[in-house]
Amino acid sequence: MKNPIYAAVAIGVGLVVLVGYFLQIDLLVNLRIILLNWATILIAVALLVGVVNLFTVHWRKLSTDQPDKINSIALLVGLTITLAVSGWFGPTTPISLWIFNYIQIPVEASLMALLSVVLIYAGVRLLRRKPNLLTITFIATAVVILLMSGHLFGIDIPGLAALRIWIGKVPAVAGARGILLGVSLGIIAAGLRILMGADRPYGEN
Amino acid sequence: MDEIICPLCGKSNPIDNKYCDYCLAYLKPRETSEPVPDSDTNRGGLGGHSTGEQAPSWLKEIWGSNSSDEETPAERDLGLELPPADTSDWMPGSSAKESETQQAGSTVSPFLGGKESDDSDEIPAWLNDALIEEGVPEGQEAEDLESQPQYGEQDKASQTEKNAVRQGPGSLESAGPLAGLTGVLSAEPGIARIRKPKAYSTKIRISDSQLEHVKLLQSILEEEGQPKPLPEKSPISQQHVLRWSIALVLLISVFWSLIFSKGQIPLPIYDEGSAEVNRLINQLPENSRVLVGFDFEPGLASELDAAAYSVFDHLVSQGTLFTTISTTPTGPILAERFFQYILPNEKLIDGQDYVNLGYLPGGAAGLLNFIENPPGMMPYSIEGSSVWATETSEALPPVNGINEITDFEMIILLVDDPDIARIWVEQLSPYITDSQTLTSLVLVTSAQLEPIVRPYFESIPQSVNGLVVGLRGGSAYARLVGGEQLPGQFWDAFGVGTFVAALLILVGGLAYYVVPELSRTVRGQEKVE
Amino acid sequence: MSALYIVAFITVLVFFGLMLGVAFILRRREAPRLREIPAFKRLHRAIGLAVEDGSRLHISLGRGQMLSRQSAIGYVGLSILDRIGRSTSISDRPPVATSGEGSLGILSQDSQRAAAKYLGVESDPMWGRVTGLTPLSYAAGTLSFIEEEEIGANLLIGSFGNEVALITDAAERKEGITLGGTDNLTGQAVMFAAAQEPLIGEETYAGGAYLGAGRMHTASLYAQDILRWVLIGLILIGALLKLFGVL
Amino acid sequence: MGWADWIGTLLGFVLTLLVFSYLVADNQLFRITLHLFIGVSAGFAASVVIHNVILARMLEPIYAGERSEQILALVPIILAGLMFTKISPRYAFIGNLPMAYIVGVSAAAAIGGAVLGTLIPQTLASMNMFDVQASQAFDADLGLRLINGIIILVGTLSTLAYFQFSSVSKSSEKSQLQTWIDGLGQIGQVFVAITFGFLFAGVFSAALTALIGRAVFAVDFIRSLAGLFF
Repeated sequence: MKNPIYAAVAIGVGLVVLVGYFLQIDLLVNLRIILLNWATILIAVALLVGVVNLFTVHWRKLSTDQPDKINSIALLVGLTITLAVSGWFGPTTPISLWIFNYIQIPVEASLMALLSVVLIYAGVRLLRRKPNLLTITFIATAVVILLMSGHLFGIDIPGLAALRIWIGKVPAVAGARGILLGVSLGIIAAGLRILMGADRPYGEN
Repeated sequence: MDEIICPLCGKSNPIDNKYCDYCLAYLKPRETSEPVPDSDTNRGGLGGHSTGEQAPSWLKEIWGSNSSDEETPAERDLGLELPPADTSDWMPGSSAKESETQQAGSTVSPFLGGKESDDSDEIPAWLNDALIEEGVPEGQEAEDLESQPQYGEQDKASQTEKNAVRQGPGSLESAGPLAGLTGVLSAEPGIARIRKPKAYSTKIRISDSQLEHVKLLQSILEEEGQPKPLPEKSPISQQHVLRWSIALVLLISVFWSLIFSKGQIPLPIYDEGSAEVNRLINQLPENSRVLVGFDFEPGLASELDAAAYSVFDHLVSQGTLFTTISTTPTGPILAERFFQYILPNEKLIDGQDYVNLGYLPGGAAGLLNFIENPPGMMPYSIEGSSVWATETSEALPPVNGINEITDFEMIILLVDDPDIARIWVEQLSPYITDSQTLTSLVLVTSAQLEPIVRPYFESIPQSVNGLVVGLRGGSAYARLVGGEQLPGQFWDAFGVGTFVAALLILVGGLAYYVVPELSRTVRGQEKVE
Repeated sequence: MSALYIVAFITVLVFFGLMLGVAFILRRREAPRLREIPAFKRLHRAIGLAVEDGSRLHISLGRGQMLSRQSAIGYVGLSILDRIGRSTSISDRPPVATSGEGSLGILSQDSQRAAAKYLGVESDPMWGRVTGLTPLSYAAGTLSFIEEEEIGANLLIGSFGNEVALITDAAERKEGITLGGTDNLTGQAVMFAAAQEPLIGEETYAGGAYLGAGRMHTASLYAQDILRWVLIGLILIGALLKLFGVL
Repeated sequence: MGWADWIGTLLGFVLTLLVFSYLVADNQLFRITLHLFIGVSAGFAASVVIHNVILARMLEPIYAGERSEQILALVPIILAGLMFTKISPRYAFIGNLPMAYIVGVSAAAAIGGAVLGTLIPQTLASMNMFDVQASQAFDADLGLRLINGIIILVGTLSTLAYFQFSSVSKSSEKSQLQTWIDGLGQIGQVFVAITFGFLFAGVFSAALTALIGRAVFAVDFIRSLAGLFF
C-alpha cells in the first residue's frame, strides 16, 4: 500500500519553493528561504549518511571475508584516521593539511594525470569506432585547439591563434548554448514530473 | 451406319477406323500366325470359329494369358503389363518396373557425369534417416508408382468384361475345365488383377559428386559437434600496447622538457580577459575586501594554482583582504592550503589577512541564500569562530562593513566545473550587471571552461568582468605583472605535451583507422557487444 | 526584473499544461514514434542480456549536487534504475547502482528496495552503493567497483565531470559496454570520445520515455518538442526585432 | 624541510608511483591506493560538514539562538534524525519523509534554476547579439559582430533542432518537413562536435597540467633526494 503522505510532502514543499522563486511576495520568498535552508542542512546530513553507507559497505566486505578485503581495510583506515584527526583538530589545521597535501592531493592529482593518457587513447580510437562527420569535426577541432593552446615551440602560424579564439567565441559558444537550452528543457520536464507525482524516487511504503 | 465398338474404351468408332478415336486402341484384331487348332474343325461344324480371326487379340491373350508373353499394341501404347509366365509371386511386373528404373538410371548417369552408385554403405545413415523422416520410406516410391497403373488396370478390367459380354455367347472357352463351352464368362479379368507387386529399389541413387557433397556436409556437421577449446586470451592485447605507447611518449616528452628545458620559450602574451583582470586589480584601493570562491577539486590544484598564482600575488601586493567560501566540501581546505603554502609572500594570517567561511552546502540554492544574505547564511568561520559583527564582537577585518554581497569590491571565483561556474555567474549576474554596482566579478578557471564562461565575458552588459583561463591565461598574466616562477615552470612542458597529444590523436587515429591489425581488438570487442 | 520572473512563471505553467494535455491525449491515441537513439537501442539489448545470462548491469547515478539543476539528471537516472530494476531483478544478479552523493545513494537504495518488493524478492543494501563523496573519489570507487565485479553493461546516467573518462576506461579494460549521458558539458565532451554509446545533451533526459517508464515521460518529451519550436521561433523573432531596433 | 614534510613528500611520491602503475596494468597496489584515497576524501568531506553545517548551523542555534530560531532549528534536527534511519534497511521507511522533502525542494530548485538561470538568460543572450544600439556603443566592427551573431544564432537553433525527439512524418517514409528538420539537425551536429572538440581539448589541457604538476613534484623530490647523498 503506497503512502500518499510522502508524495503530498514532496509536491507541497516543491510547489511552495517553486512559486517562491517566481512570485516576489514576501511571505512566499521568506518561506522559500527557510525551506531551502532546512534542505541545505539535510543535504549535508545526507552526505554523512553517505559516509556511513560507504563505511558499512566496506565493513560488510571485511566481515564476510571477501578476497579484496585489503582494499576495504585501506578505505576504512583512511576514513577513520582522517575523520578522527580532522574532526577533532579541525579540517584546516596543520595536521589535517598534512594528510591533505601528502595523501589526497598526490593521489587525486595523479588520477587527473592518468586522465591525459586515457583521453589521448580515447581520441585515437574514436575515428575507428565512429567514423562519421561528427567524429571528424570533433577530432579536427580538438587537434587545432590543442596545437594552439601551447607555445608550438615559438613557431607562429599566422591565423591559427586567431582561429582558436574565434572557435572559442563563435561556433563553440553556439553549440554550447544549443545544448544548454535543450538541457534546460529536459531539467524542467524532469522537475515537473516530480512535482506532478509522476516520478516518486523517495520510498513510498 | 456400321460402327465398331472399341474393345478398350467401349466407345463406338466408324467401321473403317483402324484405331479408336478416343483411346487409340486397335479396333480390329491383328492378323496372327497362330494356327487354328485342328480339333476345332474336327468337332463337326458347331459354328466353331477361329479365335485367331474373331476374338480380338487382347481377349485371346486374356484367355490364354499363361502362355503368352507378347504385348498387344494397346499394351505397348498404354503400358499395360502382363504377368510373367514364370512368376509365382502375386505382385506383377516387377521386372518391367526394374527395367524402367534402370532406364531412368541410365538417363541420369551421363547427365551427372559419373557412374551410378547405389552402395548404401557409402551414404551416411543420417541421410537415409533424413529421407525417411522426410516421408520417403523404403519402397514408398515403388508403391506410388504401382498405385497408378492399378487404377488403370481396374478400369481396363471392367472394360474387358463388358467387351467379353458383347462378344456374346458365341465365344468359345479354350482353356480350363470349361474348355469347349461357349458363353462362358471369363474369370480372367478378376484373376488378371492379382499381380505380383513390383519390386522397387529402396536405395538412394546419387552420383559421385553428390556423394562428395554429402561427405563434405557430414564432415562439417561432425566438426560442429566437436567441442573446440577457447583461444588463449593473450595477457598483452593491442589495447595494452596502444596505452603503453601513448603513456610512454607523453611521459618522456613531459619529463624531457622539464629536465632539459632552458626556459627559452617566452610566456604567452596577454589576452583581453587577463588584461581586464590586471586593470581591475590595479584599480582596487588598499585593504579592499575580496570574496574568493574556492570551487575546484584537489585533482586540478596544479592547474588552478598556476593560473591563480600571479593574480593573487598581484592582489596581495595591493594589500587585499580575502574572504573565502566554497560550495564543495574540499574547497575550504584548498583555500587554506593556497594561502599557507602556495603564495610566495610571507604567510597570510588567518582572521586578519583572510577569513575562511568554509563550506556552503546546497549548491545553487545555498549559494542563492548566501548571495541574498551572507552573514545570515555563513555566520561562522570554518574554525567555528564568529566572523561578522555582533553586539558582543566586532567583525573580522576581511568582512568588516560587509552586509551585502555587493559590499565586496571584487569577487574572484576559482572554478573547474562548468555547472558551478554557471551557478555562480547566473546568481551574481543581476548584481554585477546592475549599473549601480561597483563590485566586479573575475573568473580564474580551468582550461576546459573557456567556451562556457567566455560568452559571459563577451556579453553586453558583461556578467563577468575579467577572465583568466587555465595555464595559458595564468602564464599570460604572469608575463603581464611579473612573477613567472610557477607558471614558467609549467609552460615549456605544457607546450610540448599539447603538441605531442595533437600529433598522437591525429596520426595515431588515422593509423588506427587505416591499419586493420591495430584495430582488431576494437572490432573483436564490437563483435562481443 | 519582476517582469522576467513573471515570464519565467508563465513558461513553467505552459510547460506544465502541455505535459498534462499531451498525457491526456496519449490516453486515447497512440503516441507518434520517437526517433531512434542508438544508445537506448543498445541498452534494451543489454537489459535483455542481463535477464538472459544473468550478467550484472551497473547504473551509475553520478555525483550531482541536489538543490541544483544537477538534481534533475539524478532523478532521470533513478527512474531508469527503477524501470530496469523491475525488469532485471528476475535474473539472479539484479542491477547495482553506484552514486557519489549522499542523498542520491539513499534514493537509489529506496528505488532498489521498491523494485525488489514489486518482484517479491529480498533486497540487498549492496545493490545501492555510495562509492565516493567527491567527484574524483567517486570515479575511483566506481572504477574499482567495475574492476572487482563482473559487469555486463555500464549505464552512466547522472552528473559527471571529466572524471567519467576513468570510469569508461575501466569498463573498457573489462570489455564491458558503456553507455550514458550527463548534464555537465565537459562530461559530455569526454563521454562522447570515451563511451561506446554516448547520449548528447537533452537525449539523456529522454531515458524514461525510451524505456517505457510511463506515459508522463513520453508526454514530457512531446511537450519539450513543442516548446523547442516555440523557443526557436521566439529567438528568431526577438533577434529580428533587436536588429531593427524595435525591442 | 622538517622530518614531517620529508615523510609526507616520500609518501606522496610513493602514492604517485602507485597510481601511475595503473598505466602498466591494473594491480592490487593501485586499488589499495584508490581505496585509501576514497577513505581520506570521505573523511575530509565528513569533518568539513560536521564543523561547517552540523555544529555551526544545525546545533548552534539551539544553544545561541532566540526562541523562534530554536523552534525553527528543531525541524531540520528532527528531519535529520529521521534520515539517519535510512542506514538500517529495517527502519529505512521512517526516513522517507525527509527524502520526500529533499526531492520536492530540489525539483523546484532545479526548475527555478533552469528557467531563471539558463532558459531565459541564454534566450535573451541569443537575441542581444543583434542589439545594434548596444553593439555600436561597445564594438567598432559591427559587421563582423553581426556575422558572428548570425553564425551563433544558426548554430544555437540548429543544435536545438537536433534534439527533436518525435517524428513529424506520420508514415514510415519521411515527409518534407521531417527532411528539413533532419537537415537542420545535421548542421546542429557539426556545432555540437566543434563544442565538444573544444571542451575535450580543454579537459586534456587540465589533465596535462596535472601530469606536469606530478612530474615537477617527482623531479623536485628526486633532485632533493640526490642533493642529500651527493
